[in-house]
Amino acid sequence: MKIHEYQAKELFRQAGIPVPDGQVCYDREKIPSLIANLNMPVAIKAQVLAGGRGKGGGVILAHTTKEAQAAAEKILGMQLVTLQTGEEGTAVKTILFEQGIQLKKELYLSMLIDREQADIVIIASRDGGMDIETVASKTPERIITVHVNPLLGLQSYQLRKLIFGLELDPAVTKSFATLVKKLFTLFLNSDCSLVEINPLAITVEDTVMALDAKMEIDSNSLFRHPDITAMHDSSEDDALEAAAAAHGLNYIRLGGTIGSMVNGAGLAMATMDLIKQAGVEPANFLDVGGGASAEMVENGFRIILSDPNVRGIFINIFGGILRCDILAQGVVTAARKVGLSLPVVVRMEGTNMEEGREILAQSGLDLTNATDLNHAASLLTEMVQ
Amino acid sequence: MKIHEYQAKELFRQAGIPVPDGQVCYDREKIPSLIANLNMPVAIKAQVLAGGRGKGGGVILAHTTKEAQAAAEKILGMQLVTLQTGEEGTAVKTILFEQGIQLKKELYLSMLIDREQADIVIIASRDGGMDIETVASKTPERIITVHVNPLLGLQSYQLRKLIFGLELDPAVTKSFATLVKKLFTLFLNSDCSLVEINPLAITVEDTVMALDAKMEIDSNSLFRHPDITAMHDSSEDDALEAAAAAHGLNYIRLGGTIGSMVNGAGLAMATMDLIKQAGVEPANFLDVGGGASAEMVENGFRIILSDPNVRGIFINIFGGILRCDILAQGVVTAARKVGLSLPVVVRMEGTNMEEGREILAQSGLDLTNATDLNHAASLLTEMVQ
Amino acid sequence: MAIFIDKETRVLVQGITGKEGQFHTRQCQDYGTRIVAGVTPGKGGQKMDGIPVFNSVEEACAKTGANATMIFVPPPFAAEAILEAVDADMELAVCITEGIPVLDMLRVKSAMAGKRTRLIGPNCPGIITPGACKIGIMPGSIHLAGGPVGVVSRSGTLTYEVVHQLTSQGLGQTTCLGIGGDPINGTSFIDCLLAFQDDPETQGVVMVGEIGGSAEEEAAAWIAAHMNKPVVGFIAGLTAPPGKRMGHAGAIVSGGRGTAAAKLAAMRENDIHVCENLGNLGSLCKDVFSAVLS
Amino acid sequence: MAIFIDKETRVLVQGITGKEGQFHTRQCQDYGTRIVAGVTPGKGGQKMDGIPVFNSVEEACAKTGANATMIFVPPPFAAEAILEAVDADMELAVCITEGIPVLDMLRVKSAMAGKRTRLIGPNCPGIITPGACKIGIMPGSIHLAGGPVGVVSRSGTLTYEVVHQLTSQGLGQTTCLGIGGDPINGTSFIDCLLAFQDDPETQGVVMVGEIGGSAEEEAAAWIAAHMNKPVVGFIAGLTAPPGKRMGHAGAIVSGGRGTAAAKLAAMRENDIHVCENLGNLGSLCKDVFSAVLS
Repeated sequence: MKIHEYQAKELFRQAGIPVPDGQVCYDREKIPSLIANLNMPVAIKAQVLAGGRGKGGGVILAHTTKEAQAAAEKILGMQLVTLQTGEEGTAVKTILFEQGIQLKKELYLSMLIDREQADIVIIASRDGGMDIETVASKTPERIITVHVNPLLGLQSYQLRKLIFGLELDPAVTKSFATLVKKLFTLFLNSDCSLVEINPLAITVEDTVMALDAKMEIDSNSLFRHPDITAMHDSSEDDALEAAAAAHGLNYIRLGGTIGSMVNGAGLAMATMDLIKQAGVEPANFLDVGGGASAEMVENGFRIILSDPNVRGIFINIFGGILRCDILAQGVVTAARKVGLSLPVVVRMEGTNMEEGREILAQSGLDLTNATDLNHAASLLTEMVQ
Repeated sequence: MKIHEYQAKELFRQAGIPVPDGQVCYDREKIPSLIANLNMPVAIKAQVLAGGRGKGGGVILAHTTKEAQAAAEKILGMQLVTLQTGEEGTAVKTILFEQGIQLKKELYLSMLIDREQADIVIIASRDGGMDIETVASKTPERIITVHVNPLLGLQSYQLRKLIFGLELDPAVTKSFATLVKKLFTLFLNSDCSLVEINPLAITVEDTVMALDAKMEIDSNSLFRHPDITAMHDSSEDDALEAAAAAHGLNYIRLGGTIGSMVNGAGLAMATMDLIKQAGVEPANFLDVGGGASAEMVENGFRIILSDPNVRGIFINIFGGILRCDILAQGVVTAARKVGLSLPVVVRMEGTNMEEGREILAQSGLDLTNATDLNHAASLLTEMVQ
Repeated sequence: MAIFIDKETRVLVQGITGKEGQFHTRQCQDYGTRIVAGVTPGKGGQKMDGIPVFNSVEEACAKTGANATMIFVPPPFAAEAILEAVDADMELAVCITEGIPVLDMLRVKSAMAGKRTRLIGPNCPGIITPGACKIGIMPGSIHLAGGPVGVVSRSGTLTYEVVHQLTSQGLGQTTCLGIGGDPINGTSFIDCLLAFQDDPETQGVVMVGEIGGSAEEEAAAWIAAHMNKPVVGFIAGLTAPPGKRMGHAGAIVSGGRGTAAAKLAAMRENDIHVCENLGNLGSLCKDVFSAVLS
Repeated sequence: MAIFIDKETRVLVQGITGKEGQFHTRQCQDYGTRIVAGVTPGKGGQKMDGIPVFNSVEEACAKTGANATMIFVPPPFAAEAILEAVDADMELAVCITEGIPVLDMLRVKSAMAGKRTRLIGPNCPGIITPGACKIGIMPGSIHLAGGPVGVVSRSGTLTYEVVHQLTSQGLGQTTCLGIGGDPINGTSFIDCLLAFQDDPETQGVVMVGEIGGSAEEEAAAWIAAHMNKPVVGFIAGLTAPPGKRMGHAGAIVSGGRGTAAAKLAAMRENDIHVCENLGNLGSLCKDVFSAVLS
């Protein structure tokens, strides 16, 4: 789960990590009174979860009150388009006014889970403010990585590797080391999957300060972080994905014309691939989970049908312990209940498959049985012709 | 390093571990005013580092103010003899008045380093107030042990093992689990080598409370615990051992007649054994360390000579990197400086051994060279005949 | 032979009295698995379908000789359940639980270094040696005992699909296991491939991967260097968009890494028989494995 | 042959610029040890007697190919120095430092599980393969190269005494090492015995123990079960009083456990040739080992 920069900075503040003074604003009316209390220069920053907001015009540095007013009015409420938002962009509902800082230098610092080494990796670079992927590919020798064992925690020799690697001025090392230690503690305590500070400023006073803050929290850990869970801003979520999540369904919209409903994430991905190989575009990923009850199937239908692009549906269920007759009955009931009018290809496998097929055939609905995956693929190809 | 019960209980209090209300008293004059503020019954407990004080009469439970006054006057200042003090006993300079507690049951709980498994072991028993060694040998099934990995820390299933094993009433489990967790944290944070609560009371309110508290701190860790270092009470230390320690020498008094001065702990122990095998009793263990400078030798002489039982001295130095001529010169100088009058057998090995022997022979002092250990042993046998 | 489990495996179920635990314990027992004990703290002394329930894994092992555990403990407590199994020196722990926090698994993984316990999962369907022992939630009936094919996968139902096609082609399985869909898991592809390589009954292996991480790439390199049995490979998620987590916590393409295309390329470069179309997997296996079988 | 170190061992010194580090680095170099690098944080780029000094072990290893380290870092930082060596995947770490807090060593020991680094010590004299490589503070000159005796001990100067007597008898040594006097250490007696058992050049072993713990008892049992080379055993501390720490942090008899008598009994029961009197150790070895040598 991503949180906004201003929220991450609030967590930074609580953890004792220096950030610039800032004020959040949701309301155009309040812009003048807020600005009246700020010293110039000030940065006005769109609070959106999508990355790349700087290039999209979502961050403006203002040197005068007038400039600040204009910038804030421009950004708050704008439809911000970045590389990650798609063409329609995302509405800016919150902005952050942040005190300008006099700095000597900008660094890059991040921490994330390394799944291959099963530890936490700290990445740092002298090239603050730049895209780290670019730095990594062009000047890999300027990237310093440190792998931290989660049980042992951060060790002094690891801090020294960062400090020597960044060629920090001795006057800054203590302030830097303190920040890294606090950030690492925050990473652990908040169950982060990513924390990124880019840029991390070295100020003219030889202290360090987080000018930006990006935080992603492991969704599996949210049960123990009610405070962070409450920070979730669903306004940038896809409406259908949010509705599916509310029903405990894993749904991702893909933009094609053939909806699919599958039990199990791996089989759901393979089903998307199969639809594509049949010459049509998958409309979605939808994993109804291991159980696939009649209620799940009904909710799945509703979600798929809410996507206006969908022209047909492929149900691919490997029943496993679930009996096919029960599943078929669920599909028929749900189809009637939602008033299904689109063609549906059903491929199911497992116990009582014959009885299940019989139920579908008898239903009078436009439900076609596929005998296997290849048969299903040819039915899908026909469906859209 | 051992600390007193009242000191351990102060650390318990700071760690949030329940202990009875208590008052420390060093001064007989203040006994009446202290007692005036206490509710009866009250326990009066001698604060000595030696174990076994209960059987030695160092703990009295008083039910009236009068009894308390009498008990306090009896204990404060007494020469307490226990199994661990030797016949002369130890002077009680501090007593603890402690509020009596209404209890349902007494448990035993301790934590210590397990050197074989390289972890921390928690030991618990339903038989509170009894000697744990006795319980372990007579009813081993009543001892519960849990091994805790120092990196992972205490896990819930380990707490459950203690709780189920002690057959605790469900009303007490939460209070007990909290105490164990806090005690474990204290163990780690204070670098304990042992923490023992015997008895651990279950009160009539179904809470737990540490009625006694024994703590030993790893001496190697004291550099990071100035507060605990300051708790050290040297009054029960052997005067010679304390003087040696002040000079960085490892000295332990053994009571025999032949003093020894050796470099290295293992060789020093083997030298004690050798003296015993030569038919005489070792007066001490003395390790002057790897360096064995003239100053160390001089201090060693002074310590050994302060023991009135000593009739002769055996210097056994395996020079290693130290040159024997340098060592011999140091011995001669030190012997003259301290006015040595006892016979000394010197066995030294290493570089420039011949020159060293020559220096000793020329010195005019009663210094006999031993050519090897067997020769040294026969010289020691002769020395006391 | 098979790998990791056989007829002699004595299975304990952690969380046996929960809804899922009860259901799947019965399914496994019906399949023939020797379920010898259950653990639910506080329910020690009770029985579940005649299976004795204990308060702790240590006690259950001591009294029943269990050497493997199947874990159905909810996410907040699952990591500790694994640690309890490790502490009790179990040979095998199969953790079905989905949704364990990543940091919990990092700690578990680190704590398991140097211990003898093998962890399969978490977030996995489990492991089955057809006809001998099933520790997991897969439907037993789709399997065909006796080998010669080993199956290893990051997925659940996709594995069933693969097994079903193998069985339909008359290709039996030695052992089938899902290593789990989480970013941090216990047993890796390579661990399984190594075991299959050493198992005389296994003549070929199907390896089913998906987007996210680089486990498939590492496995492919290992296969080229060490494996002399044919491997058929399949990767799910060619059409998955970047930056989106596809159901499994570990199934995500991020920063251009973990794509299906890269995994397929690694497989092809390392002489793995890549299955392009899931519908044909069974017949491809028939072709590939019949060469070594004849 | 010998064990753990040989002529090819490339040694790094952690804490090379300290007083002790400098002195013993020179001694080792004089003996013929290949000292290839030093580490002192903040002194990277300097040289000590022509030996390049680095800021980190990782860098030193990368640039010099060091595969063993000798640690002379003060107690408050020594545990971390070991962890740094482990993290850099060194083959061998020899920690001379005395006075490391026990909890630090517990953490180090736990963190080393499953890693390839072998730790010798802490609080030890080090290890020497006479004539080939010396990593430690023992006087090189007392040793006699070429075997056939291996020496393992918990002590420092007591080991020198033993080696001196062996050399006086014309008995050379394959490798001699002190495993350290602390309660928690890296390499155990059994680890060394196993290595000596597997070393064709070693024909017999001298094992020197002392009071405290039960490492000697465990080693004695292991010897009876696994060792087919003669072992001469010696235990220091028969006259040590209970409850007193005899110099070494680990040398203490407590609760009736760890006595010299118990250790000697365990040795006798397990066919170890016990040396009763240190003065006769050399001649006893001559008798015992000449049987296998002839």
